[in-house]
This record gives sequence, structure tokens and C-alpha cells, in this order.
Amino acid sequence: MDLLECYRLMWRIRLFEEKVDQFFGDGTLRGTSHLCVGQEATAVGACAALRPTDYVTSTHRGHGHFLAKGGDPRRLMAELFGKATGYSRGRGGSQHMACYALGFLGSNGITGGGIPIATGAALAIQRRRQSHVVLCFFGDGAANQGVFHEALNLAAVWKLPVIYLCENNLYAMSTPVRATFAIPRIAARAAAYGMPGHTVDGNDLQAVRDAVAEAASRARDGGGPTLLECQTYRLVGHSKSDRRVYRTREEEEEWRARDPILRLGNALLAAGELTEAQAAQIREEEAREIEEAVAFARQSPVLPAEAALEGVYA
Amino acid sequence: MDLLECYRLMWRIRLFEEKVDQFFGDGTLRGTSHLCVGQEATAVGACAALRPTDYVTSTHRGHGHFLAKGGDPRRLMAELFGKATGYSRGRGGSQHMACYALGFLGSNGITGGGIPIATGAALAIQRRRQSHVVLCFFGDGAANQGVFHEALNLAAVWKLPVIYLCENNLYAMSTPVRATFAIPRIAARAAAYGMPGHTVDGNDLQAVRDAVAEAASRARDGGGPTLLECQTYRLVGHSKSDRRVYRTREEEEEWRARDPILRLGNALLAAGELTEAQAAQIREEEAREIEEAVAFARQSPVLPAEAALEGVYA
Amino acid sequence: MSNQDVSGSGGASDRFRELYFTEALREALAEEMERDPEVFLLGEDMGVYGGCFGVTRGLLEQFGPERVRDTPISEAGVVGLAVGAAILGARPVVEVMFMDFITLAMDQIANHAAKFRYMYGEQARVPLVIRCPAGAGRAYGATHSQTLEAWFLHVPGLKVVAPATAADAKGLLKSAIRDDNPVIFLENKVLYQSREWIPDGEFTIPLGRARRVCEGGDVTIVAYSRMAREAEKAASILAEEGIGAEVIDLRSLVPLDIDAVVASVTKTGRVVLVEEGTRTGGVCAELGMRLFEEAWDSLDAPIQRVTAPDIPIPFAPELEAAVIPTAADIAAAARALAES
Amino acid sequence: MSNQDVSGSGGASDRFRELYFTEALREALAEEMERDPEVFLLGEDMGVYGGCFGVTRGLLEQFGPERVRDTPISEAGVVGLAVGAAILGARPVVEVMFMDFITLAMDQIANHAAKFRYMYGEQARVPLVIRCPAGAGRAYGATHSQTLEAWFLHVPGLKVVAPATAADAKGLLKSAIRDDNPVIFLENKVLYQSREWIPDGEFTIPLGRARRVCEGGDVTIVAYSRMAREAEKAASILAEEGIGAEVIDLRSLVPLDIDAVVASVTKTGRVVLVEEGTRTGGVCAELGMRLFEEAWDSLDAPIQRVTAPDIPIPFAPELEAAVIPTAADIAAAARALAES
Ligand SMILES: Cc1ncc(C[n+]2csc(CCOP(=O)(O)OP(=O)(O)O)c2C)c(N)n1
Ligand SMILES: Cc1ncc(C[n+]2csc(CCOP(=O)(O)OP(=O)(O)O)c2C)c(N)n1
Ligand SMILES: [Mg+2]
Ligand SMILES: [Mg+2]
Repeated sequence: MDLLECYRLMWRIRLFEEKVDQFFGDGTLRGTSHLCVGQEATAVGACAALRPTDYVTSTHRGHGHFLAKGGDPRRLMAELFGKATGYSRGRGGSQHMACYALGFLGSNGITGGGIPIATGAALAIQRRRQSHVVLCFFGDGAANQGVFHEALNLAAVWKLPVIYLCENNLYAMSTPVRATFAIPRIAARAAAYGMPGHTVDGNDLQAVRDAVAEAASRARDGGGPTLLECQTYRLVGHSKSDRRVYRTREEEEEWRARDPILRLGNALLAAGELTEAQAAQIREEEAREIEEAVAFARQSPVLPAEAALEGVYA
Repeated sequence: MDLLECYRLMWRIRLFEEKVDQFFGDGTLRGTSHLCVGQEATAVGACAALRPTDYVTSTHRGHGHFLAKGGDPRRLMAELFGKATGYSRGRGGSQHMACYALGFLGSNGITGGGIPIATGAALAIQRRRQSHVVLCFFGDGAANQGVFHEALNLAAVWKLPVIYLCENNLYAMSTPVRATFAIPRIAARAAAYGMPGHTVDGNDLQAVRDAVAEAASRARDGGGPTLLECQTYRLVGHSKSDRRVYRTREEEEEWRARDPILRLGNALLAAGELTEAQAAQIREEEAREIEEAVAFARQSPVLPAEAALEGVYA
Repeated sequence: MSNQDVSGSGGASDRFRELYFTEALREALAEEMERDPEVFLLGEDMGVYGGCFGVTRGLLEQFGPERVRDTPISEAGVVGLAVGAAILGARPVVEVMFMDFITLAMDQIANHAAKFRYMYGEQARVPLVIRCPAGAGRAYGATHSQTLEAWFLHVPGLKVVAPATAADAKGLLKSAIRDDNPVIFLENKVLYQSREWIPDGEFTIPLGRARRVCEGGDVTIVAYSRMAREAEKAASILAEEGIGAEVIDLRSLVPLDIDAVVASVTKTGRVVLVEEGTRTGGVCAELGMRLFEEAWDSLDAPIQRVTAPDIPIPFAPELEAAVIPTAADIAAAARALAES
Repeated sequence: MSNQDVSGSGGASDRFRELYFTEALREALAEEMERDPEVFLLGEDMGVYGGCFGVTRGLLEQFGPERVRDTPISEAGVVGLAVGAAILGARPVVEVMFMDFITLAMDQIANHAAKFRYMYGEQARVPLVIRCPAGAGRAYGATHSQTLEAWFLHVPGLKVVAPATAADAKGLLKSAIRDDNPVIFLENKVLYQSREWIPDGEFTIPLGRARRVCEGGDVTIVAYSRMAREAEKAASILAEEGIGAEVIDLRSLVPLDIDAVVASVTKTGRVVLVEEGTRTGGVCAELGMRLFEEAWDSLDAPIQRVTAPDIPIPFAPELEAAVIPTAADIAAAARALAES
């Protein structure tokens, strides 16, 4: 995927989530959702380094990952609306949506829950001697779950083709990394498993893409897993009810200045690969795409109540 | 505890377990038990560095730990016989015995289960500003459980007074460490938590005692936890049914030559701190002690069946 | 609330104040922390955030970070730590942010906390409370909407408490904290927002004493937690139709006040059992069996269960609403019984 | 065994061989691994050790280390890996060495394996078998003796299978492996040592079809797993006394062959339900409720439960024997019922 496309995708994610935020604010949407505003470069950079046949597992904060893996904004939005046309037929919601056809194995409401799932998917791939890789997104908070330890150890011992991408956005909900890690550099944990571990500027799309590309090629070559820590920041609250009392507005401003979309945009402008007019056009096109998604979601029906009772067993 | 006492205690453990082994062999005892033959130096060396008011948590392989912490062989044996005079009134058996009065917080049938328990005990101590420490025994296999990761992380972040003592006896049941660890030096995992980690010759009683003493004094001074890996070997099978097909007789012989009891005995003899006659006397006295324990266990009653129904709630 | 169940100090029941369910819980925590320095709180985002649902808001300021401890996201480890602290005499109160996540701590709960006392020959006491925000109704989806108390009924050594009112929330939580056994304490997330009159001052409510919500002679409705409120609404609906429903709020499932239920059934001969959780293997199965065992001769008709169907809770608010039992569902079951 | 339930190939039921329960399981594993390269085994000490109970002995030599995978002691992670592999089409069979340790994997089972299909809008298939050596009787103590199937009844999306005979062990395990849903497969540890006649050749037994162990007109005894064998012995005791007991072995709890039970109850009017696990919130509670709901008019007496009491399983062999249900306990309950 080229950088212009990445730039477009980041805008798609940002605009999608701004719309979602608005809908939660005005009561259009119910339940909860977790926005990745400010973290778009990790989602897009990582997926840009993958092949369409590769797999991704995601988290509670998964809209960006899903869109980056090729998710259709209309079906994502429909899922948030709880509609039958949503990726999970409205049964899942923001934290539980998947598209197996796209290799997006699902957002996941259980913090850390996707880590062994991704690892197992890599095991299935390895058993078949396929060359796919699995990219496993998770947060800094998830790195303290027991399954992180168990899965990374297994992947290292069995040399599974999986990339553990920790989006270290400095907080798990309200809890700062420094309060739950004695060594706040999460990549440092890789050494315990004899696995390469790297810390990357998660707001630098190209850095993320390069790091994932390298890890993916090692994984495809039988070199086993990699732990990548992408340092980033969520510019918004953890979820809709978060008043962000646990951090300062100054800290937020500092990170806002490092907004990954602006950053890539400025780089492309400076390099002459993008003009202001093109940038505006991209934004407009994506805004229109999101409006269409909203219209699609609104028009779609809810699953009939009987269908809520089906589909538990294959 | 001086070295002669340590020597005596190691013999007590060895003779106790040889008797237990005999009883499982001849059908006197039922159920299962896991012997620590060959690992006595870690049990005794570690406990020798503790104060009586310190705490210990143990594993499925806990007879040695319990005796080293001052357990009465009679009540241990009675527990294995399922008698009411046993430490758990016959309700627990080999894997589930404790003596809170001695600070022995229990053997534990769940591999790794004691790790957070020990850590929580350390938290209770820290909250009260007491100067006790908790020594947490566990095996190499247990280091792959999720709670190992979660508990060590918590202990490091909160600087809890706990010593994690991994008895790396090279196997978890039949599974060699090299098959489940990419980095088979378990102490290397400490770095991930910003915790000191040391590898110690677990068959060298003095080395174990010194390492635990240092860790205990750091813990008492508020310096937080330590991970100690004591490399040792169980000279017998994992449990009574184990035919040891997963390792060679040569490997066993190599380790038999490093028997920790012989080793300390020889050192004491060489230093003139022990004579052959004294050594024989110690063995005899301990053998008699174990015979008394057996007699005590045999004579003791089983809990009445009604009492099996009580005691679930406080 | 039946006032005889409230053991208070300083004329607790003379005066009343209006409180949110969350505030009632917070008062219980604060009072018990004041009373006993061994009581402390552990959980994710308990401190400055005040807990995911705001229950512990302000307690960090009041008691400091040693007693209101933010933990990493390590449910198994944190519950295990709490067990270890409890056996040395501490009295930890753990919040598992959503009851769905208690799945991660089942080993420490079932194999450690619940068994230590019995299995170590009665040396241990495990005074531990695990607070579990539970239940559906907020469109959080399948991993954030479960109410899994049925599992814990089946673990000897645990107590299971599930208040339906703010007053009970306070009085039962205080009793749970003072109890020397591990207690699974359910807090229904929908109830958090209910605002109710509760007695002034300190009081406790004993575990194992059911609450008769309203009297009636035609049918008995047994429920707990949020469903006790739905049952109460159902009784109003039925009353308008001339059907007398007696609603029993169990308050705790272990210990279970089966006598209170049997007494009511002896009178009505007809029973509806209600639970928010899924049907098969749920709490109502056990309740029903107990009633058949202990009130067989009094039963004039088969016991009816009103429960969620056997599905993961769907996200879409319309679907979620369709599958979680409501007052109307309960009334319908009771009506059919009364007319049978 | 009712032969009509066996769907075999090559005249499976013509000839019989005597096999241990463990051997029957091993044959099922080997045949399915031969049939489908996606089937593979995961668990602790599965390979050279042959599994803690010898079930997989020889399979490493036959299928190699990629298909008979020794894992670290990481129950949660291993089950999670199996779920991840299953959704990509692999068919993992995990051994959790003792069912007691499944507590460590509850999140991956209940929140992931069981929910994926429904919650992701039916995209997922999770063909996963979790083999659980279960039960008491070997003096292993409280953390190595549980039979926790009741929990799994209460998790929509799972199947729960519990064979009582070697033939069923083979036929049901093969069906479980071919099933596209996560299956909790109980293997009672005491049964491992039983040696029985089983049909030659390949055969499967469908999930959800109960087995009528023996006919009788006075009382129905419903059981599964090891307790079905105790029930069979109880029926012999009763037969000598002139009491006709009909024994139904459920074989699987989810799906549940309630029709078979109702049919028997319609005839006898009296039912004893048996389970090895602890009483409160157990499987018999659900079975009893179902019968009350579906066979109310046929019941001539209250249903009796024969279960372990609500305690952790004690170690001492004498105490353990005193608390685990036996044929004598079952016969006593049935006798009392028949005479009522
Ligand atoms: C097992 C589990 N525990 C707790 C939660 C509640 N929870 C949801 S998101 C979250 C914070 C996760 O932090 P992190 O992994 O850093 O991801 P981020 O939200 O920062 O993207 C918590 C505690 C959960 N969903 N699952
Ligand atoms: C949770 C759990 N998983 C598996 C087991 C079965 N088991 C008992 S001991 C053991 C091996 C433990 O190995 P290690 O920790 O190295 O201790 P060692 O036996 O070598 O002393 C296993 C797998 C168990 N008891 N608990
Ligand atoms: Mg984070
Ligand atoms: Mg070992």
C-alpha cells in the first residue's frame, strides 16, 4: 500500500470515529465504543505491511484496525447501529466484529483475549506450511495479562508466524503505564522469551510499516515471532464517559502536536507527493464515504428477534 | 540454622520420602505424591535463610519444603495416611497440607497456583509494615503459567517482600525445559519486571542459603522481590507411576554424583565439622524419627465421616 | 425492606436519605474501611477514575493509594493476591470490572479461595469480597453482559450475594466484608443508576435472609438482583388484574433462605422463578429442584422459569431487550400459572 | 449399547474386541487423525509420556511431534491457541490434564470458543475438543478430583459429552472431533481402568442420543459417565429385590436427550438423578427442572438427587469413598422412591 493510500485510510478512520463519537454523544448509538483517534498510524502502518491473505486480531479499540485491514465502513457502521447488515449481524457491536473473509479475526472485548487467538491462528498456518502471518494488536494494559506471557512463550518456542504489536498509548483506561510496569518499555519483555523486541514511534506511519514488514518477512521465513511496541497516544477519552482526570491537558496538547495524520500529511506535502488540494479532496471523499456508511447503517434493518435466538451452534 | 542442622534436615527429608516411596510401592498409601529426592538443598538452604516468622508457599512437591520450614514429620506422615492428626486432618493429602502456625502456607495441587498467593501474603505484610518475607517455591514448569507473569509484575511494581524461588529441575513431569523455554535460563525472566534475577546451583546448600539471605534482606529493606533460579534435579520419577522414559539413565547418574546431601556431608567432613560417626548417628536418629512418624500415623484415627461434611465455611 | 432484618447502630432506620445504588455501595466500603484498617480495595481504575462505574469515586482521596489500589489488568493475579492477603488476615475487596472477566480468575476462586479452609483442615480463613458488576441492558455485547452466579453456587466454600435495592446493597456489602469466607458480590449494572431511600447511619443486613417485597396469595415470584425489581413491577401489573403475587427477593443465593420461599409457596402453591442469566444450568434450576424437594406437597402446578434464552447476549439494543426477562414476561408467566 | 445408535463402516458391530477405556479413546484419536490431517493433539506430556493417564501413548511415534504436541503448563494459553487454530479450520484436541485445571481456561472457553460463532454473526466455526480427565475415587485430593460439567451446561455454545463405556468413549469422541463446535469431553478417571467389549472397526455415536442401559418399570435412574456404571450396578441390586429400575445413560449433557428420559419417566413415574459432582447448582438440578417442566403429569413422587455433598473432595480414601455416590446410595434412593 502506498503512502497516499495510507494517508487516505488514516483520514477514513479519523472521520469514521469522529462520526461515531458524535453519535454516542447525541444518543444515536448505544452501548460503548473505544476510539483510536491519534493512533491511526499504528493501525494503518501495520496493515500496510501485510498481504491481503494475512490475518489480524484486534482489541476493544478496533475500528481503525478493521478499516486498515480493508473493512467496509458501511458494514462497520451498520454493526455499531446494531443492524443486520453489520459485520456481526448486529449481534456483536463495536467490541465484537470480524470479517474472516478479509482476514480480520475480530475485535475482542476481553483485554488480552486476542493474544492466544492470534497465536493459535499462526499455529494453524504453520501446520499447513502456509506463508501467511498473523498480526496481533493489543494495548499496553493487555501486556500484563497472563495469556500475554503464555502465548508469547509458546510462539517463541514453536517459532510461530505472528507479530505482536503492542500499541503503547501510555494508559490502560486511567492507569498510566508507569503504575503497572516496573520497566515501562514493553518491548523489553521480548527478551524473556528469546524473541526480538523493538520500540517504534507509533505515530510515524513509515516507521511502523517498516518494522512490521521486517517482522513479517522474518515470520514468513520461519524466523518466528516479534514483539513490536508502538508508542502512541489516544487523543480522546478511553470511552464515552471518560473525563480524563488522570492526565493533564498539557500532555494531550503535546501529543496533539504529533498527530500522525498531520505528520504524514506534512511529510507528503514537503516531499511534493501531495498537494493541499489533493489533501482536501481526500478528506472530502472520505467524509462522503462515511456519510454513505451512515446512510447505509440507518437504512438497514435490525435482525428479527427470532434470529437473535439462532446461530449459537454450527 | 547452622550447616549441621541443615545436613540433618536434608537427611530427614530424604528418609521421609524414601519411606513414602516404599509405602506407595507396597500399597500402604493411596493417591499420589511427588518426591523431592535430590532437591533437598534448595528446600533446606532456602528455609535456613529465613526467620521462623517468615512465610513459605509450596507446590505439589512440598514435603521437603514443609519439613525444612519446621514441619513435624509425624503430622506430615499422618496427612499422607489420611489421618485426623495430619496437618490438614486428612482432608488435604500430599498436595494440600499447611501449617499456618509455622508460616507454611501450604503445598498446592495447582501448578503455579501458589505464586499469586505468596505475593498476596507479601502484600498483607507490607500493608502492616511488618518485616517478614514470603518465600515462594515453584518449579520450572510453573514459570510458564500466566499467574507467574501477573504476580511477578505486581510484586515488582509494588516492591513486595517476596522471594520467588524457582526449582529448575530441568523437567516439568516429562517435559524438558528446552522444549518449553526459548531461553532456558529462567532467571532471565526477572529483567522483564525490573527485578533482580540470579541463577544458583541448587544442589549447593550454602549457595542457596546465601542467595535467599541476600534476597530476604533486600525484601526486608523495602527493596522488593527477587527471582532466584536454583538449578537442581529430581533423582526419582515425577510421581509413582513415572517410568522416566523421557531422560537417560546417564543423565540421572551424572546428577546422582551431585547429590546435595553427599555434597554437604563431604564438605563438612573435609572441613572437620563432621565425623563419619556423627554422620551415621544423624542418619540413624532421623531414621528413628521417621519410624516414629510412621507409628504415629498408623495409630492415628481417620476423621469420622460426619467431619468430612464440616469445615467448608468459617 | 423488612426492617427487622436491619441490624443498625444509632437508630439506623429512623431517618432515610435518597441515594444512588452506587452511593450506597460506596458508603458501605467507606464505613468498613473506617472501621477496620485491614479492609482495602483492589481493582482496575479504582482510584482517580473511581472505578468503571464510579462506585469508588472519592475513596482514593479519603483513604489513599495503599487502600484504594489500582491494579494492572491481571484478574487472575489480582484475585490470587487477594486470597494470599486474606489468609494472613487482610480483608481485601476486589472489583472485577465486569463479571464476564471473572472467567480469568476461576482457578484462584474455585481451587484456592473456596477450598483453602476445608482442604487445609480449617486453618485458613479467607475473608475476601469479589465485587462483580454484572448483567445486561446496556448494549455492551456478549463479553460485557453476563451474570454468571450459577457457576458459583456450584463451588462449595463460596457465598454469593446479589442485592436488588440500594439499602440492601449497603447492608449486604457490609456483611459480606465482615464475613470470613470468600463472597461473590453481584452488582447489577442497570441498578447502579437507581436512586432510592435508604436508612440513615450504619446498618448491616445478614447474609441468607430473603426479603418479602410484597404479599400475595395467588402466586409466588422468586428473584434476586435486578430481576427482583422486575418482579416487583410484575406484581403491580398483576395486582391491577386482581392476581395476588408474592415477591421474594432472595438477596443471597449462598446462603439460601429456602425457608422463606417454602413458606410462601405453601401459601400460594404456584411459583415463578426468575433470573437474568441464561436458562440451562442456571440458578432457577437449583431453586426449582429445592422447591420440589422441600415443598412438593404444596405445589399445585409446575414451577415456571423466566430466564434469558441459551444464547450469548446480543449487542443490538433491540435484540438485547428482546432476550432479557422483563416485568411483562414475569407477569405473563405468573398469570398463566395463576389461571392454570 | 443400543446398536441402532452406532453408525459404523464395514460392519462395525459384527465383531467385538476387549479394550480398556483408554485404548478406546486412543483408537478414536488415531482414527480421526488418520482421517483428517487437520486433527492434532495439544496438551501437557502428551508425547513421550503418553499423557498423564496414558491415553495418547504411542501416538507420538505414529503421528510425530507436530500432531502430538507437548505444551508448556499454560492451560489458558493452550486452549486459546486451540481456539485460534480452530477458527482457521484446524481441529485441535486439547487435553486438560485434570478437569480441575480447566478453571484456568474459562475465559478462553466461555468468552471466546463458545461465543465466537454467534457473536461474530456466524462467520466462525470452532471445531475444538477439550478432553478432561475428571472425577474422584483415586485419592488425589480437592484440586484433582472435580467434575465441573455443570458450569459448561450454563455456557451457550458449548457441547458437553460424558461417556460411560469404552465403546461410547470411542464413538462419542469421534463424533466430538467431527463436530464443528467446541466440545467439553469428560473422561472419568476411574473408568480409564475398565476393560470392555467394543465393536470392531470404525464407528461413531451421535451426540445427543441417550443409551438405555436396562429396562424396568418401577423407577428411572438417570446418570452419565462413571455414575451410569454405578446406576447399572444399582439396578442389579434392585432387580434382586424385585424392583425394576430403568437406567438411562445420557452420554451427552449438551445436546440433551430429554425425550429418552421423559419416555422412561412416563412409564415409571419415579426418577432418581445421579451425578458425581457436588449437589448445589449441579447437573441434576437442571435435569430435574426439565423433567418437572416436561413430565410433570407423569411424576408420581418427587425426583430424588444422588450427588456428592457440597464440600471439596477430601483426600483420605475413606472420606472420599464416603462422599462419592455409590451403587448402594443410588439403590437406596430408588428403593425409597419405589416404595413411596
Ligand atoms: C479481561 C478484561 N479486563 C478488563 C477490561 C476492561 N477494560 C477494557 S479496555 C481496558 C484498558 C485496556 O488498556 P490497553 O490494553 O492499554 O488498551 P487501550 O484501551 O489503551 O487501547 C480495560 C481495563 C476488559 N475489557 N477485559
Ligand atoms: C494447573 C496445573 N496444570 C497441570 C498440573 C499437572 N502437573 C502436576 S506437577 C506438573 C509438572 C510441574 O513441573 P514443575 O513446575 O517444573 O515442577 P516439578 O514437578 O518439576 O517439581 C504438572 C504438569 C497441575 N497440577 N496443575
Ligand atoms: Mg493503553
Ligand atoms: Mg520441574
